[in-house]
Amino acid sequence: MSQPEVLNQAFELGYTYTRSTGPVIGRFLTELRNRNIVGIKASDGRVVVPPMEYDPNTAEALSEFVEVGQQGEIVSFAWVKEPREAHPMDVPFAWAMIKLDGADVPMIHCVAAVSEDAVATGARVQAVWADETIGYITDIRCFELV
Amino acid sequence: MKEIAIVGFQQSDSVSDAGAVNEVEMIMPVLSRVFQQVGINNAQDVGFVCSGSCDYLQGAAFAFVAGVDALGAVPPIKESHVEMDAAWALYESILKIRMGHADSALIYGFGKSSPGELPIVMSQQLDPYYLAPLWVDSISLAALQARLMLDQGLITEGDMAEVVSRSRRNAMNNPHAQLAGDVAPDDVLAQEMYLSPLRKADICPVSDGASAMIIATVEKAKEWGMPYAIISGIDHCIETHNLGMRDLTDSVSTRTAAKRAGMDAGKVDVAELYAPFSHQEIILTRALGLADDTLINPSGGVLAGNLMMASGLSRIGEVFNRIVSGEVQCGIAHATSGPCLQHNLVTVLEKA
Amino acid sequence: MANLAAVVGIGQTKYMTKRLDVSIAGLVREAAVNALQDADLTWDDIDAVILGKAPDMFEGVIMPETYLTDALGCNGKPMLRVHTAGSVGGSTALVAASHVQSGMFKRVLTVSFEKQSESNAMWALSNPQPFSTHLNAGAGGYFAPIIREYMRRSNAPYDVGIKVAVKDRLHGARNPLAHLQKPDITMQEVEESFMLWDPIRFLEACPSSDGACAMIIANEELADKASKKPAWIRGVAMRSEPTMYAGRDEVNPQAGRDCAADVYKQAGITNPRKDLDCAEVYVPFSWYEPMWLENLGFAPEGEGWKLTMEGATSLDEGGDIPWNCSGGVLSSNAIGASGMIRFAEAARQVRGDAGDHQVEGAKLALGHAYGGGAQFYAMWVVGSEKP
Amino acid sequence: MSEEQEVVTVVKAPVYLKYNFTAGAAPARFLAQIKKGVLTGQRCPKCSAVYVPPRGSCGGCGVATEEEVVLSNKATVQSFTIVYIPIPNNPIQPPYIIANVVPDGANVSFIHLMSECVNEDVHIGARVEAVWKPKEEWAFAMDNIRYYRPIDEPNVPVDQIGKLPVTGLEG
Repeated sequence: MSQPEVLNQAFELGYTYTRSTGPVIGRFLTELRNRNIVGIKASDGRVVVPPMEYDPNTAEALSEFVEVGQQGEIVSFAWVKEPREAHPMDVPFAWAMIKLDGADVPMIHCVAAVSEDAVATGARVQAVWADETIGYITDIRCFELV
Repeated sequence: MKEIAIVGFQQSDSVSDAGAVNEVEMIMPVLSRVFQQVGINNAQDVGFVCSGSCDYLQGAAFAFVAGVDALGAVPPIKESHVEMDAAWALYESILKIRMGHADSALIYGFGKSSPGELPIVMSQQLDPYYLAPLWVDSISLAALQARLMLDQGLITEGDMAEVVSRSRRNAMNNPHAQLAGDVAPDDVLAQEMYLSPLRKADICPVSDGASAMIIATVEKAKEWGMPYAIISGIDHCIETHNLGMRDLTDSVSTRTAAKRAGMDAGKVDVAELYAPFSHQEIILTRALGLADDTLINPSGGVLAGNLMMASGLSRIGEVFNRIVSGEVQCGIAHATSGPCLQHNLVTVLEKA
Repeated sequence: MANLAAVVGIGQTKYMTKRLDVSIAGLVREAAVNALQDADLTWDDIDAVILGKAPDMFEGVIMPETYLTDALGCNGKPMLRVHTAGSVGGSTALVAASHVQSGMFKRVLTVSFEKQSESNAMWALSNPQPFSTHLNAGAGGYFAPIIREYMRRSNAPYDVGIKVAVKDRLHGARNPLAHLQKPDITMQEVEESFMLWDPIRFLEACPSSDGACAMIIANEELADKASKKPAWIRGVAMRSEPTMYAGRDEVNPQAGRDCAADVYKQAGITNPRKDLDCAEVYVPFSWYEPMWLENLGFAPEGEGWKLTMEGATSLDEGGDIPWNCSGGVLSSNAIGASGMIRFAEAARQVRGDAGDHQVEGAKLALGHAYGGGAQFYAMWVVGSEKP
Repeated sequence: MSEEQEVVTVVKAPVYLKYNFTAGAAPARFLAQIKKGVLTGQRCPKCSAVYVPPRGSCGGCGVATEEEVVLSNKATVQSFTIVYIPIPNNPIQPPYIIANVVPDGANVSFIHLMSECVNEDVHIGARVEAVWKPKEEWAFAMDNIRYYRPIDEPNVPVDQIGKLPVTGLEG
């Protein structure tokens, strides 16, 4: 019996998917491109950002858009001291659940900060826009502390 | 409704890198042990086979197809496959037995997570428009969840460290464990933060391996003459994908599943919970209303080794092992899938 | 003994190359809502959802059931995701049926989908793993040699596949949901179409489609009260065999034969050609019609092509056993859904609800799906009457 | 309408994941041999069938294949197709033949390229032999065998395909 050598090789599994958005996500991304943030009213009246297409509680299709603020409050955060290659930032940053002004449900995005100590639950943050907005979630480059 | 008996369970060691083994080579040794345990030859001797695996762990489409090569599926067999976790393959198998189309089933799960960057791979199970493009990894999401609990005073870092310490110590009696040792809570707290508020010890390791189970009707189990445990209830439940709309400090779907599975919190000698993060064990313990005298994760749980796609099945197997050894009378096992405990399955087991 | 179960609602999307107007959730949702409407039910009437899709890589969404929970009204309910190979739509229908047949559920929704336009399904999978020992020449590169071996064994004339390609497109022209609409297709057009993998021509292969299919399956009590005529499930079977083993018959795989024998036995079928009124069979390459006619026992070995050439499988020619009246996979191929579409179209026939592609008075129909290297099979027989 | 006012309907979502792939034990043994210019299979301890390329088990029996068997460079065409579309990332230009070939001594076929042949003359049962790349190009790869080409030997009867010993027709 021959001895198996351990054969290792790096490879990349990848594809650039073409995603059609449908009207709800499309509206949100269109607004992002225009540097606005909109949410959607759920059946119980709560404003959800980014807008969901379907209500989690009633399963109804949602359609009532509500413009929300570009500032909000950190509901929770996680401090990434060693960003991964795929992460949107290459220096230490925080992931946060952010409740935007006028929204009732927090969204998840990244927050730029100099150190973990600078971030806190309840801290105010503001959206920072990408230099060029294209209609993608990364049009919000990150949030920064106010 | 037909009573279901578990008659055999085997698992591989949890290892950080299984090296030069492909799917079939990973599965075969575990299958041959479980066949031996029950005294059968191969998958021909059971009525149904169902497995759980995820292509993206090793980065190959239809990786599970190779799994069929481990079964001895000539002549052809009744066979199916799920993602989620092999615990759901068990669920599918129970449906098959209860409808009378099988009297027994082999269930197995396998995962070779080491080739990829697992937390990043799992980011691609999130909403493909809002979250996946940000590459929010699974550890970061769990960290957000932990912070909510800490901020609300629902847990302390000490509570989390207690979970880790108990896992490491329990795992010393688990020959398959990847991480074990006499670790005190203070030792854990002395570690630096990794992804604050999580320390590395709060996070399950990345593991390669497989596990397998054989179930049967009680009549068939008696015919085989093997010691068995009864699955007296099994149910599962999923919650909204929107993490902001869930109470992340609780697991409503776990509670719902447990209720529908007929769990009686006062009658649980042992509970094996699929909690990939220390704080999630506390969430689950509370959601299930487990009493103080319930033995929780005596195997060390998945903090001692997490075979993605098999760990949920292994939780059930661990409870089975303790029941047939006579150590306990009854127990529950929990399995999970999705970010921050989105999808949960609860199995209630009893001594035959 | 399994509990009785029946299809009480069916919903599909229109199949087309690109559904650019909806998200993935929107596509899946559309089929589900159509099924609810067909059954005159609401989300609250559904006890569990069974979702079928494979592989994740076609859309690049891992375990899409987690993201699709809200679109499918599943928050707080059991959601089970089935992931078999090309047979996944069929397997999923069977798993959904087992929820009811086991007595554990009263009424469930099952959905399967494909949004191939998000990727290029055929080549999204073509990036080979390192150390791959197999040449990748696409699905046709795998199946064409098997078809060639069938042609050798059966001495079938070269134009059987051409005939099937025309027949299924003419069927498809009767079905407004079918992707390809080719009411004027001719044998000559197919024969002159580009050769891809000899003997498979372009028009002898299936298209790439976006689409979703959904069904609602209920127990006897609820099916008896259903607003429309139910399709009673009379038999369910699945079989798998390895991709490769010494002596494997790839042309007439044993797993397919065994699966058919199993489902026929449950449905009391002894002569499928005579006992069944029609069949929806997974035929992604035209030559698979004669091959499956034999594999499924509609014709003796080596003679399946004769049924095709006689017009026995053609609705337009008044055949006695029409196959793929919906146009089949050759007219619409939303891969992850294709198996379920076969199962649903069989149910439409026995519900008498198949529109212009209805087989007059159909009482018993076969739904069939296969996948992998023609190694995974799922089948059901549905009837207009309770067993 | 200016571009600014158009509604977003489609986005590009790059999903690229990196893996460090490790070949399984059976493929690794096979590849180590093919790197040396030797085509090997593995024999099932239960049914004696020889698999090439070995994947780690006998699919029929579900047991590990251990015994390594050196196979012949000669093989038989079990079936084939003439391909008229290009293989992505493969320099070979259509039309080309891919054939299911069974090396003498093995019991299953694998797909490989055929060349140095008149496409129309290729047939089931035809005898072929492996044409290897120059030794200095040998890697841990199946395509060390560049292609198979026809040889002047009698056709193999269909019921004998997949059953020839390693010694071929003479055996």
